[in-house]
Amino acid sequence: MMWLTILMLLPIVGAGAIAILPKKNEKLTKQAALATTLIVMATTMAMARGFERDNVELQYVEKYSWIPAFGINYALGIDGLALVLILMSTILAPVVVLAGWNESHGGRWSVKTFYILILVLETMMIGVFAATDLFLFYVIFEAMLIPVYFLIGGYGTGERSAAAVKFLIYSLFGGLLMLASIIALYVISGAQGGHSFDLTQLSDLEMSSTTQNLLFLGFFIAFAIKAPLWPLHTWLPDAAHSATPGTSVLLLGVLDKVGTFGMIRYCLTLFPEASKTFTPLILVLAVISIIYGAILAIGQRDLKRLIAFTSISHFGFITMGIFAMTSQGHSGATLYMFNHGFSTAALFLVGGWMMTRRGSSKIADFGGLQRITPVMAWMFFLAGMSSLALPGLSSFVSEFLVLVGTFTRYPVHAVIATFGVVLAALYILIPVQKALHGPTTPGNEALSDLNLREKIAIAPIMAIIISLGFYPSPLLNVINPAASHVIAQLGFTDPVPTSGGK
Amino acid sequence: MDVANYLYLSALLFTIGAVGVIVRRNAIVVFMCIELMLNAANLSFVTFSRINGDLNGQVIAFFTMVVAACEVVVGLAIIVMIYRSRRSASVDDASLLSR
Amino acid sequence: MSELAMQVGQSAAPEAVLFWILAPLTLIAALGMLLVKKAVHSAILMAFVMVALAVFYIAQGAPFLGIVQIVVYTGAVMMLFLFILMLVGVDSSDSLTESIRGLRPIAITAAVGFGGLMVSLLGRATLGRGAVGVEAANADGNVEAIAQLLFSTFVWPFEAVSALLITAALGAMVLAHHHRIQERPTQRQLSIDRFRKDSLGAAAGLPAPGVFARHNAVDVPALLPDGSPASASINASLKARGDLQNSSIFELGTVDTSASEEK
Amino acid sequence: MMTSTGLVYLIALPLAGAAILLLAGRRSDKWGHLLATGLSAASFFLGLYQLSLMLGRSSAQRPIGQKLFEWISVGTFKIDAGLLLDQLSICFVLLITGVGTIIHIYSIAYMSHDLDRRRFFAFLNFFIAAMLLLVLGDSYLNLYVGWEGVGLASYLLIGFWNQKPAYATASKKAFIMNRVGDMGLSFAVMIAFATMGTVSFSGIKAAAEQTSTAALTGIGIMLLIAATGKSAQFPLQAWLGDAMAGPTPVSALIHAATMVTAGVYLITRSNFIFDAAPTAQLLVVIVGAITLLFGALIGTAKDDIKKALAASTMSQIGYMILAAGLGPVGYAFAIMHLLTHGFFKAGMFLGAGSVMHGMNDEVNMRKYGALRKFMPITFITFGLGYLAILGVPPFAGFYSKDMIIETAFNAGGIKGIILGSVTLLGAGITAFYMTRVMILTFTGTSRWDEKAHPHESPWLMWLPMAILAVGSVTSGYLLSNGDALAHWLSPLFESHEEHHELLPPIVVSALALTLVAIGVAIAFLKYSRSGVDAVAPSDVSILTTIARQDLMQDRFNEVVFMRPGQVLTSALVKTDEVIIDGAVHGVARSALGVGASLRGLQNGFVRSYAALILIGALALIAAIWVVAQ
Amino acid sequence: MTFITPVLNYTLLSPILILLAGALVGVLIEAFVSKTLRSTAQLSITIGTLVLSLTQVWKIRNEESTLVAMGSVVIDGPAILLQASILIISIISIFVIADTDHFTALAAALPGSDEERHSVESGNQVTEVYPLTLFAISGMMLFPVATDLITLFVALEMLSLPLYLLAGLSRRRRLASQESALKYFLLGAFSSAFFLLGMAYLYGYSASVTFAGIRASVVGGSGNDVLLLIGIAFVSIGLLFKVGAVPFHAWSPDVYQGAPTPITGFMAAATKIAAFGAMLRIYYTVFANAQWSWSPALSAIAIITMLFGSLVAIAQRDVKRMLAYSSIAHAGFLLSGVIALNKAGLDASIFYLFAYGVATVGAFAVVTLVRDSAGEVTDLNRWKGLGKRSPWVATTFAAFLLAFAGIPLTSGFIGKFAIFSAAYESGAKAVVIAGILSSAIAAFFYIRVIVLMFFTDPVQDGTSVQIPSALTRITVIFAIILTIALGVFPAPLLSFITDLATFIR
Repeated sequence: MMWLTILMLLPIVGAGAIAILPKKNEKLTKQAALATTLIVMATTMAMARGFERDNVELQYVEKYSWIPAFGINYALGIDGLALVLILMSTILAPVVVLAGWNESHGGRWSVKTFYILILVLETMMIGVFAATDLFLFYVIFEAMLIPVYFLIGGYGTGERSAAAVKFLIYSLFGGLLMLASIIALYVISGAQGGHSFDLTQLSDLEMSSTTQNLLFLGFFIAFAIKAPLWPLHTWLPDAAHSATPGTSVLLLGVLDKVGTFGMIRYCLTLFPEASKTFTPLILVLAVISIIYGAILAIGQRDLKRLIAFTSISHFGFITMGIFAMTSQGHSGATLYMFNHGFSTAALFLVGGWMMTRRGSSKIADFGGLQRITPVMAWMFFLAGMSSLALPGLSSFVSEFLVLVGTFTRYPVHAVIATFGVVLAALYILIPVQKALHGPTTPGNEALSDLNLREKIAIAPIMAIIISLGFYPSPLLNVINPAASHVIAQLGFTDPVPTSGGK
Repeated sequence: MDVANYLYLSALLFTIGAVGVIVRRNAIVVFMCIELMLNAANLSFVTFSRINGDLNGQVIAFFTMVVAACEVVVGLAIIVMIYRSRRSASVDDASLLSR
Repeated sequence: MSELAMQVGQSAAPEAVLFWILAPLTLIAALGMLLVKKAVHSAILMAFVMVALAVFYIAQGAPFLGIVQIVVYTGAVMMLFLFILMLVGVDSSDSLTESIRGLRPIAITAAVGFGGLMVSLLGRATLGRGAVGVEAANADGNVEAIAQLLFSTFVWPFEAVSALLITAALGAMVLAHHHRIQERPTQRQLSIDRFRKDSLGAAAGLPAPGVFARHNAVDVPALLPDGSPASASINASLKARGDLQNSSIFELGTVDTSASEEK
Repeated sequence: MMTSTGLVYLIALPLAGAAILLLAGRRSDKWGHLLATGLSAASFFLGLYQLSLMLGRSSAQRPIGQKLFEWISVGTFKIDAGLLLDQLSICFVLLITGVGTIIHIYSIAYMSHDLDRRRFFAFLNFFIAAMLLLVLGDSYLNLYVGWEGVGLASYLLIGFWNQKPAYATASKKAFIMNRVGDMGLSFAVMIAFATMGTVSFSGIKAAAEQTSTAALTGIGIMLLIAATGKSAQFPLQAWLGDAMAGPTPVSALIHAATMVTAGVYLITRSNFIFDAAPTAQLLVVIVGAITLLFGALIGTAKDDIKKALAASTMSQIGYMILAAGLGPVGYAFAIMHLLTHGFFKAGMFLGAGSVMHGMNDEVNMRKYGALRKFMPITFITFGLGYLAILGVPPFAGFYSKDMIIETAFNAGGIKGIILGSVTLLGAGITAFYMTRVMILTFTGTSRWDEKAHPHESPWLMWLPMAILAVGSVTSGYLLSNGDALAHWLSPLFESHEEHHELLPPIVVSALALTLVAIGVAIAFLKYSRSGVDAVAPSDVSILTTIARQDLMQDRFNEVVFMRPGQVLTSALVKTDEVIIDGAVHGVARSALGVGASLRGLQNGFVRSYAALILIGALALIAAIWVVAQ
Repeated sequence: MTFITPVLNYTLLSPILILLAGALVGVLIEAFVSKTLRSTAQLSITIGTLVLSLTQVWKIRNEESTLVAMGSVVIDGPAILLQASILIISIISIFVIADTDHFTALAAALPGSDEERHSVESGNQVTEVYPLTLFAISGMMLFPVATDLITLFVALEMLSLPLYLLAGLSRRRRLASQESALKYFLLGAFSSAFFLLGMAYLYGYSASVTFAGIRASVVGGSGNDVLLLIGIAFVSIGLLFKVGAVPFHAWSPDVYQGAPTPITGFMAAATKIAAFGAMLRIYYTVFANAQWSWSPALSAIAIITMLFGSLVAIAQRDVKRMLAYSSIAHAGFLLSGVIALNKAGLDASIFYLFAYGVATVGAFAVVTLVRDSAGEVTDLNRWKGLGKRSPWVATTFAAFLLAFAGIPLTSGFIGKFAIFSAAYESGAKAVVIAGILSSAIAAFFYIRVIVLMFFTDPVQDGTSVQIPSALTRITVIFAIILTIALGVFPAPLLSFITDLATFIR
């Protein structure tokens, strides 16, 4: 059964249906969008049930010739890594739709357009993780930018068009670097037994180390822009600041994961040697990201920008975990991607509700919300706790795995990164104190608490955050084989306990 | 005499024509300079025809004349049109479109 | 190419004489084209260059081309140029001062560089074969040989050129042809119009253009006794085309009465 | 090890309470506090039941475990969600749930006027659950969950009245300083995993022998850092004073009896590491000794009754840490002091709460005075606690503290003498400041505001105080009678060689009592005789000023960490805008600039274009020619 | 001397002959058909001719011959593909040309005169546009299939002369239009003089006027190569001028802006195909063995062209000028296909030409729709908020821009990928890098326009979008569908091209 194709088609069908709905009936449009995303989510879960978790090969493989002239296939398939990310995306989609029920109103265009864009984006989100043909991946990787661009520019706030342009240009630039590398790979594959974009075939190519290094950089920079790694991060705060909360969730929660996903799936697999060569540099950048993102977050006065910078810090952790080349680091990074999706979603959505109600995103404009809107305040607090990786919440597991995994091979990096944990407490508690605690700031007296729809939207996220904190095994069991497979392919084994040199 | 001298002459005439296009402002004179360039090319054709010992070069030169005649018709029509609109045949005055 | 053993002309010393006399003149004429102020002088110099080239063609075994050059180029094309020059104003002259900053030095440098490079490159060229001469090819007569090529080998471009000619004709027509906007009035209608107008002033015929003014062009209106232009004196179609001179500059009041030779 | 299926309920009951109360919201306002108290009590009785089971087993069989599920398993990093109840943890379980339940009861009355009482009880329950997890976890990572959990609970409860900005700040400060300490625990776990491949207590205990001293020292130091954070030890002590912002029952439970003693638990629990890492152990002792004096000195200058008690707590935990740092000889005494301290300090805090309850939440002791008459029960229970902390025989403190002083003297050599002296001195200062508290609060003349109407607290409040007072009186004797606690715990620790005695016990006791007497006497002379101002005098010695400012600890943090941190932050924010983002914009701008200037080529003059073509032709020929050469 | 009866092979020539015949019929219509019927008659004749020619191309698609028209013309796979592309582009261009009043009512009338007003009022139209266009198309068809220098030159002029004329026929802003005609003409003639001189040197070098003869000399070598090198350089100038490569590009912004928009679109798309077609044939067959000499210089030109076009486009404020610079940049991209000099490069170039051509015609067709009372509005500032006023037009235009920018799922991306990978395969890495870099720069200004249309609030200045007539609508819809379809399912066309595109020599 063509699970993945069906999965990708469903949102498109939904978008088509919405397109023919009457423009006047906005409620129906929203309901249709919600229904579509729910169906997609259900289908994903149904698919996930059949996933053989100990099988490290790609599953649900589909392959059809697409552009034979270039050896391009429409090839899909997922391993544990991809499955987890697809699950995350499809769960987040209905949450975003439900949470941002009224986000589409302040936009330049109609409500219909908003949901069509969201659904098209969902298709691409699934596709980008499921693609096993490099060309197909690239196509979706780039095409994804367009709906996001319009979502930011069309429905955002403030300097939305400038932010959208910055986002697009940054991403396109990275994408074009990657294109250069892809072209080179294509040509090299042509010289070694026929043009191909098949991942497994490409990973067997012989390349000189210089070539490999250059091509690796092409890919890596693209991904480092996507998953903003210092110093390529400056688009993110602007984009997140201007986008609607729902868009931000999809942007930071899902799209940026394509960057870290790409690092694993493409950088490591295709260029094992170059990956090793650049690991020291990348780890330094990752550590800088962690600390830098955290410090910058502390220094922000705007809630959305703050959240964006926390994500930069978090992506530093993910990158570090990936390049630590240990199974703990790797699994941790993958789990981190999943968890970060939800904790950021929680922060953005609840933060978004706060901002919509208050009409401002400045932290200073809030104050004393815990008394006025206790539920909302609690949700924000919980989201914040998840962001600072409080043990017992899902992100702790992943963050700790990353740290432990890194420590066994790169203790210094891990130690410095751990300071980010303290900074995390600062960047969460400062806004918590300013926004939720203290006396009620004038203008906030009449804010309303979460309504039922919002509660329903946030509930699954919180449930996931808490339950995975205590019981991450279902995910880890899926992730572990894939992660160890990658590590093993690169020729790494986990460091054995050293007994401290005794 | 060295036949190549014709080639040198041709090249020099061509150069003079090219410079004329650049330095003269009257559109008609500019156009005449282009004609000069074409004629210079024709001289090369005829000379090469002699060097190569076939008449293809002469035929090309003949075609060039025909083509040049057509060009003259079109070109002069355009120049007259411009002149009527602007009361000026200076190519420098036709610089609305720039940057 | 000077090393080439193309000594075809050795036995034909007259050609050398011809060349060395005519070639410098040609170059001077060409240069003159650039330097003279008046366009019409340029045209004359151009005609000279063309004729000189025709002579070179004939000298190099291309009598047909030489004749065509004179007939078609010098005869027809140059006449066309001159005709247009007349239209534009035969006495119009260029100011030779350069108005685009920096262009002249650039042009001269480029020209010297270009010419120098071309000459030096040609000097290095060796063909690796001797100059054959067209005597063999012209054995049956130059015109016949060309005709052979033209109507056999090159028949396709020859036909294609016809498309070019049509294009040229069509183009010239598009740019120059004026449509009749109204129906041509009949003689009878004209007579009726003349007498049934508001006044009988026009009955005797319209005033001729420019008769009272110091200018006799048809595109300048006559001046009425009060010195104002008589618009009726201009042909309506000229007026419609906008080919009308501004008559006010010819008004009596503004005329510079000091007798000065008009150029 | 035996396994049990019941351990989880110890934690699950209070956790369920917290969850129910938080999720049910206002609907549970009416019965929430009762449910919470009930669940806490249930947990206590479950603990008692486990104790009874444990008593029925031979000492080797006593530890029992429960594996709940596989928590994290990646490669060799396998962590089960597992619980361990042994002789050490049962002490804590009973302390936590016992004192916890008592304080629940107390709070019913204490918080009865607070609109958010339900939330308060939810937090309390949550705290109990987290603290139980801390002491029951069978690996460092499980402990870590509880460790941060209690930190969170502490944060929530300190900031319970966070509408006051100062309180909110205090809670934040507590959390962040705790996090710094937690980082130490993270490092310890990481080093342990990297060197030994395991993080469970049993695993590390087994692997410790094969592990180098350096690694163990590293782990030990990191654990010490963790302990200093949670137990408010030097240098991470600064948060405890501010933590008094929380409601008084919280101070009693979390910041006196239980949570702050987690550091002692950690070090005791990690005995197998510290025993093999003398350097780390030495550091533990030093930290304990410094804090002991540090807290005591602060205590002498505080006018806020809760802060004075908090300083005292800090100091007393210093004793415990010091004892724990003395190795196998000291562990039992550390725990014993911990338990007795749990009773008397909690009792005193509740007493302080009772005073505040009667005095319109006034905390300044200079505005008290002569409360003895109005609050007799409070006075008596507080007084019993006072006697206990002073170490007057036969009250609880006498047994536990004297043991520590004695052991300190017996540590051997100069170390022993210094430590012994420090502990003795500490005891003296303790006597001084506690007497000061007593005098200022209960005796002398009244210095209240006119609005104050001091009255005794309701029975729901004094009853818990009474229970604790009983504990303050008896617990020392009970635990030390026949070295009961030491024997109980001894299977867990390496047996220690006979120590040589520097001073016979009786001499130590005598010395201690002498110093206590001196301390009491000075305080009596200074405060009872000469009377007290309602406003703190400002013409005091520089030492007093410094002591009032908590020995400059906040100033130090501000100058060394906060200000530079703020500067760094704003500098980086600027850097990000100007340099990093600026570079990006710069690239864009320069592209625009190049475009605009190249645009100038297109000047509209056809002759220029022709010139361009000619130049291009020249360049092209030249280029082709050059290439061809 | 015996006369050799010429054999023309009319079947293979028929696509061109049909066009010429159609053009002649068009001229006759001008003479004999009444004014009211003329435009209808011309349009139907023109479309009919083009379609007929296209079917003829389709019929002969599998035939190959070097000997057509006495060896003046070659018909092979690339020839078929290029001719078909030109015809398809032409057909959709004709719809826009035919649409409404893009052309002056009377070219001879002075701008602003009574006569002009009269002509406009009387509904006069310059229907000569159709035969002129047909002549231009036939020249374009001939240009890439010519195999001797004479035919090549004649074809060059055949395609150029009508375009010079057409450029000057705009209805509005006639002075600018006339000026563009003058510039185009003067510079075109100037460059064709270079072209002619280059031909002379090639003839001198090889003693042959046919491609085969010159190629034989290049392969075999005759004497030293000076004449060949000059010849290559000068012929390249003529070709590079036509495609608008830097530094021979200067005409294109001015002419693109001044010419009537439908003509600009037609010119930008079809001329590029014709010129690049000829270029491919010449470089791939005639000059192939002298690659060492021209490849570096051509690479340099390609790089400069890409970067220049992209950089200057950023600073433009007029839509048509911006598209002109964009087309310069695209010329640079296409040059990398020429430099590649391999089969993949040929396939890619042909695909790119077609895809780019379709999108270009579409884009210019959209430009014709944005108007105020005085005609087309090309000032970018007045395109603000177009997405609000007419979302479909703006979306379509955005899609074309994205195709130009090479965003995946548009034909532009496939084209870019194909052409760059071919260039990379041949070792022209610098060109590929520059191409990628300039794509990034180019993305900047395409996106800027999208921002203007969608994310900027409209200004109330009377700019509106004309409801597209059925004809323009056909063009735009066809172009957009093809642009997307070639981005998503390029396989059929690609394999068609791959199967067919091989030069015969």
